Amino acid sequence: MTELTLVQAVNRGLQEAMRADPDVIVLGEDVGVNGGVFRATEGLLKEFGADRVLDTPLSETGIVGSAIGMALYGLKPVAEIQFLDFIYPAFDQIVSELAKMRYRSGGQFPCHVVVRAPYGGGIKGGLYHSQSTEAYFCHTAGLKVVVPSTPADAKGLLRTAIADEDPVLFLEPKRIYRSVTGEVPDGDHRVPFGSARTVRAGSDVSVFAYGAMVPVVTEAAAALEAEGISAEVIDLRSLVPLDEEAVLASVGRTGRAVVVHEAARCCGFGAEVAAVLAEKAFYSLKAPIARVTGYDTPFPYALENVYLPGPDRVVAAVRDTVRAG
Amino acid sequence: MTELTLVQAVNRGLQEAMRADPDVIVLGEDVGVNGGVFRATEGLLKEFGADRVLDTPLSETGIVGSAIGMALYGLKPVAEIQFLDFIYPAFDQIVSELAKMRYRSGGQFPCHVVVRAPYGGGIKGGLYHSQSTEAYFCHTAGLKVVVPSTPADAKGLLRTAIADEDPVLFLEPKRIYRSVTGEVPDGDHRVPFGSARTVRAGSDVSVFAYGAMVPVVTEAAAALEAEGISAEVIDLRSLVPLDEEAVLASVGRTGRAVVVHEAARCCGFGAEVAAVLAEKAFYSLKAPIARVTGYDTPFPYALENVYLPGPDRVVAAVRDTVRAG
Amino acid sequence: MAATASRPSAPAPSEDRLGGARLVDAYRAMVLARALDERCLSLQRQGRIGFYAPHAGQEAALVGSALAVAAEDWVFPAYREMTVALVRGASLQAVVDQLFGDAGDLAKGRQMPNHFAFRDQHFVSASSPIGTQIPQAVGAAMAARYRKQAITTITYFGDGATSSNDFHAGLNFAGVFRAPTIFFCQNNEWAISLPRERQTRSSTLAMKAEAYGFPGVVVDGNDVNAVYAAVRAARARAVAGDGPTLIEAQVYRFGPHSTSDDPRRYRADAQVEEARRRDPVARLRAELLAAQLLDEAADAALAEEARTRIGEAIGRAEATPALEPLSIFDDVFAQPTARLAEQRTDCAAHLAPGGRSS
Amino acid sequence: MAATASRPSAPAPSEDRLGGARLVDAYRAMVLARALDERCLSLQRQGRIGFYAPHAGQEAALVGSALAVAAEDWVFPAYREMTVALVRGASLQAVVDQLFGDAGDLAKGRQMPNHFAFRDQHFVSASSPIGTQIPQAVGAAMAARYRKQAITTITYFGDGATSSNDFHAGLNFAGVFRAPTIFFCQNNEWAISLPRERQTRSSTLAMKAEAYGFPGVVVDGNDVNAVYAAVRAARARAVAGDGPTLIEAQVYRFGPHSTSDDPRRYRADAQVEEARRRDPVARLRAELLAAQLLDEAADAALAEEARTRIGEAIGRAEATPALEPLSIFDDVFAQPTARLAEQRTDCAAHLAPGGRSS
Ligand SMILES: Cc1ncc(C[n+]2csc(CCOP(=O)(O)OP(=O)(O)O)c2C)c(N)n1
Ligand SMILES: Cc1ncc(C[n+]2csc(CCOP(=O)(O)OP(=O)(O)O)c2C)c(N)n1
Ligand SMILES: [Mg+2]
Ligand SMILES: [Mg+2]
Repeated sequence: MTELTLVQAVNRGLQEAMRADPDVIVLGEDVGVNGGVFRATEGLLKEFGADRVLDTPLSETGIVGSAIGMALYGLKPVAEIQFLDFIYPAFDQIVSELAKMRYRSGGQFPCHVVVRAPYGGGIKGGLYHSQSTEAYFCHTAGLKVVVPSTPADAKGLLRTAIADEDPVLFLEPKRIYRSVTGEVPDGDHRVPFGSARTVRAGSDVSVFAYGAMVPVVTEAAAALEAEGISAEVIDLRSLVPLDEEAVLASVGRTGRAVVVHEAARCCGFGAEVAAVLAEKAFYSLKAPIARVTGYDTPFPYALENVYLPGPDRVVAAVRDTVRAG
Repeated sequence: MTELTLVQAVNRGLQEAMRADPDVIVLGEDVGVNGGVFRATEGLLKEFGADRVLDTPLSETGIVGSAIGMALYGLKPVAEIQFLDFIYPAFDQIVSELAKMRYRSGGQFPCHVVVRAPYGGGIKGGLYHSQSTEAYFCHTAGLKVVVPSTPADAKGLLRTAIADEDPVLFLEPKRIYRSVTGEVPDGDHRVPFGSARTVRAGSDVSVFAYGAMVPVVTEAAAALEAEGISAEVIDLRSLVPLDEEAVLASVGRTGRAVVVHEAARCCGFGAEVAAVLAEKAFYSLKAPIARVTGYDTPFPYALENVYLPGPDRVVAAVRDTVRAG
Repeated sequence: MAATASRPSAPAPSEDRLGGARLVDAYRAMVLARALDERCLSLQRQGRIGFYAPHAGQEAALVGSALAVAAEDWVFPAYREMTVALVRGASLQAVVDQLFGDAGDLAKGRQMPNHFAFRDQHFVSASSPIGTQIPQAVGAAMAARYRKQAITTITYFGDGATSSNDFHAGLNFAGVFRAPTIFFCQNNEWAISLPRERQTRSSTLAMKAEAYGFPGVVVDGNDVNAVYAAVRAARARAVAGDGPTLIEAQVYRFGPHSTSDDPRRYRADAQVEEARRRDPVARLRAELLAAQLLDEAADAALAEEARTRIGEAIGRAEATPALEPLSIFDDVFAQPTARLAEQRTDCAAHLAPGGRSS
Repeated sequence: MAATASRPSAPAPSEDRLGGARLVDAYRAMVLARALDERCLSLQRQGRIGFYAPHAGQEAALVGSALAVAAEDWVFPAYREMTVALVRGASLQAVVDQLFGDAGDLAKGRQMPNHFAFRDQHFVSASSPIGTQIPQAVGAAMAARYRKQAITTITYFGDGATSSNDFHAGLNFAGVFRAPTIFFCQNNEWAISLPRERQTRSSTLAMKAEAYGFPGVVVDGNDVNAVYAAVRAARARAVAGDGPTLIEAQVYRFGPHSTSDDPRRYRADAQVEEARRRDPVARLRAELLAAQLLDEAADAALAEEARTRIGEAIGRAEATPALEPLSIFDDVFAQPTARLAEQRTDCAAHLAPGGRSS
């Protein structure tokens, strides 16, 4: 066990994966000499050299497009997109190519690329350094999407992602890159995809979250406990594949559900969770399903704290849900 | 009134808008000399000339990027994307620029572009000529998204889109471009955004659909009537803004809901409808909310009929829903 | 063409011209390509296949380039390169099964006709979005170099694709990383209805390479040996570590863009007639006859052989069973997720006689 | 700089050199730019503004280009062009309010510092994604021509942006449609940590224009008059209907990429020192002193004037109230949808003292 910040855990995960397998290659903007604008790739160039840590030109199309070619040839590229907000120039390569390569070739051309991207608000980044558009990727068949909220999961999910046979979008909650610290198992620690994590057990309501919303929800749950409401907090951490079993089991016990994310509400991942529950947990439900999310506006700068769900909004939604039925 | 096919109604809408306003400009691949690969822009070059009907190079980035510039300058560009499947090279321009221009400038730079795109399956188009990825755009704050299912709505929504002050994604169900014919009001016929259309009234269950799924659902409703199930069919037609009032009112009456779309299920627009209902119509609901959708696989070629929701799948889901409670 | 039997013999590393038997091999491949093309157009008209994108007029570019690269090299094609796959040893049967989307299709009927994938031939799965294969070819080339394998990748695309994002990204990466990649642009003068001169204002497409710091060459795409030599030279440069080359093969698309297209809407017949006077198949035929590498009888036999093989393959394809409906759930991921397994079960219930709920 | 008062006088149409009072005007703008830049860096260090991207080293390129275009022309900037907005008459107060994101910000605090939008100055809202403004500038130019208005658009971007999709699309469209656009590339040698020579292998960035069929020119970006002349010439070409021009202004970024960046990680101080010897502000100062258009006293007065104006603007910004929280719901659409109205109400309840549910 080593105590690490979340971004250090990402760095450690990359380093260990590169040590374990010479096919693992890192590429992206400013990942080499500069060690990444958030320092997630710090030290990698020095240890592994310029053949394995590639500072690329300013083109996400080129980063993901060339990573796909590397993966087809048999390497295991890990591409960094500097901010999730800048992934759109690569959207065609991700949606049309990466996600569909195995399928369209009838399994002849698996294409395993890990795309890492810091995402989310809370760093005063405004419209273009704050987005949480994970739903675009969750809606894209053929991609896996995971989001750690702790250092241990950051390393464990990243090692799993790099070892996986399918394309993975690995989203890093940059707001808690350094504010969250935790014990990380040494060695080949892996967290399986498709398994949610119970952050705290509770009996009155299930609150689902991921990434930087997990600490927010946890704080809310503590406040709620003080007023006698027992909230179960589930960190989904793997959006695709989703741990439906855990989601349904939790609501089966509590009968109430609140879903929390930073992303805009309309067609966000919270809609998917609510829809799954409205179909499969209908008879357990005692109250309407609430969504606490970013609003359906672009992400603002000066007033980001108005936009972002905070513990207060979670508390209010949980209270309403518990009072409702 | 004139009897037109859906694609003719689009053509008519473009022609009338261009006649009415010299600021309306059409641009895209093969829209001029060739009249569009589906003939939606047939005759426009001849009537309005090469200054207003622009055959562009093969770059969706360029098409939408230059259309944004035109709109900022005060024109009303209508950009055609040949297939929705090919919109991704323009995704950055749409998501980062078009959707956010008004917002980020504090209202100083409104940016009104209509992006037209044929979408959907059923024409043996395989992975890249069949997609329904409307959810990506519905999740993007700042965009309006509409989908006609009749010739009258095609013209009426298109005229509204071109007259609107905001960016609009106008999706055309190409599968029924020619198979659906109907009376279209002459002159300046407009269908307001944010208003759903009741295709048929019913009392047992509300079935929500849009685009090429509307005829599928209507066929299913007829079959269900024969077995004594009264299905209300609602054509959402405007996804953003959504006519929540109509959706809630219908389920308020029927107590049951089935949502149908071609797109993949996970985070599709059906999830949003289900989530709205699970929050706001909870106490009316008598049965689980069903989603009848494309599967969470890429769109296949040879077996597209297995993938696409047909009347049989709608009938089965409605039956289950009605029997459930 | 059986998997290996009729594959033209591999070029000697130093060879920079096709002659003798190898030139006849090239011609045979071109005759097959032309015959298959014609046959496919009529199969589509008869409703026996759903779509087709013809390559008539581009045979010398296709065959010349395909013969110039090695079996270890990787191909990143667009959608007019079935002939490249055949030259590399893909079976004619597999090609035809793809067009039919039947159970013999190696890609399980997932894609429209013309979008081939042949793992054994390093012929990467084609897709419809224009240009996306270009940076992928660069990445594969970088990967090969990383593995110290002295191969190249070759990527095919059209004049229209030079406007794509991926062209720009791919060529720029190739220049910066000196990737051993051959960019093979078939400039057939049209991108559906847009003529080359309205696609871009550069004087040639080849000169665009200069913007990325490496050479671009224009070659007469109707001359199989000119194409062959240009690709050989580019390959030699690439494996020597001298980086990428852009080749613009000037050809002409004789037929429609695809079976969904009516070229009379945008181009004059006279232009087509004029281009047909430079028909690459007729040209090579004349050369071979003049060089006495072929006579009329041998030529007729080649044509007959092509027709027969094609007819047999189509016959077999039409006798091949349809794909298993539930196969649409395979290959989304290496292992199906719980959700896909559930959807598969649900789908199976619908497909069962009588459907799910009855 | 007040909205119009200190705006340098408009150039005579034929003028292709700044001299006399106009050159002093240019210098004044550059002095203001440098002083503002230094002040912003310290504001950020003190936590009074959240972020800043400096432009020191690029003042001659900014001012020279801004003076060379007309008030009717449209500007499509990146994020280092506050000085262009000021030269065009945007008020210093509005610029500073944007940096503070206060209620005086014309863009309502929606964006990070440096992402300006000034409708009255035809200064289009900047954004962070690199390159996206480029095809937009082309479209606006096409629109102006359609309206028969003899204006141009000018778009600013960096060396890194030449790798973007939008650069390729924008320049290609401009070439094909002969758009009256000036592509003004400030090659400051670095894209964060990537040096120019690893961004692309072309010998210059200007030469990339040839791939799109129009001229590209390299200009010494430390020489305000060289920049001015190049932009004047490009503008003349554009309004004459001769199409676009790419200008590569060679400059150097003296400071960090932004306040989030530590350039010592990737470049040697010696390189910066060497570049500083070509400081455009010092250079123009020396020229003006030599030409006796300026003396030490006047120079000191200019510097003092800049400091005073900046100090006053910051003082006012710090006294300006914060934005109204519910303003985040404005400007998503021209009219709020029912859903946004509902979310606004919900948000208002949360913001009310005590919060919604208590
Ligand atoms: C991104 C994208 N946009 C549009 C299309 C529709 N489309 C298919 S082929 C084609 C023209 C391609 O021209 P070119 O690259 O010259 O290749 P050719 O067909 O001539 O071989 C177009 C516009 C597409 N497939 N992909
Ligand atoms: C599409 C995109 N990718 C990545 C980034 C992150 N980023 C911000 S500035 C920058 C470098 C830009 O370099 P250049 O174009 O030379 O402009 P300069 O900053 O030197 O003025 C990068 C990579 C971005 N803003 N947009
Ligand atoms: Mg072509
Ligand atoms: Mg730069």
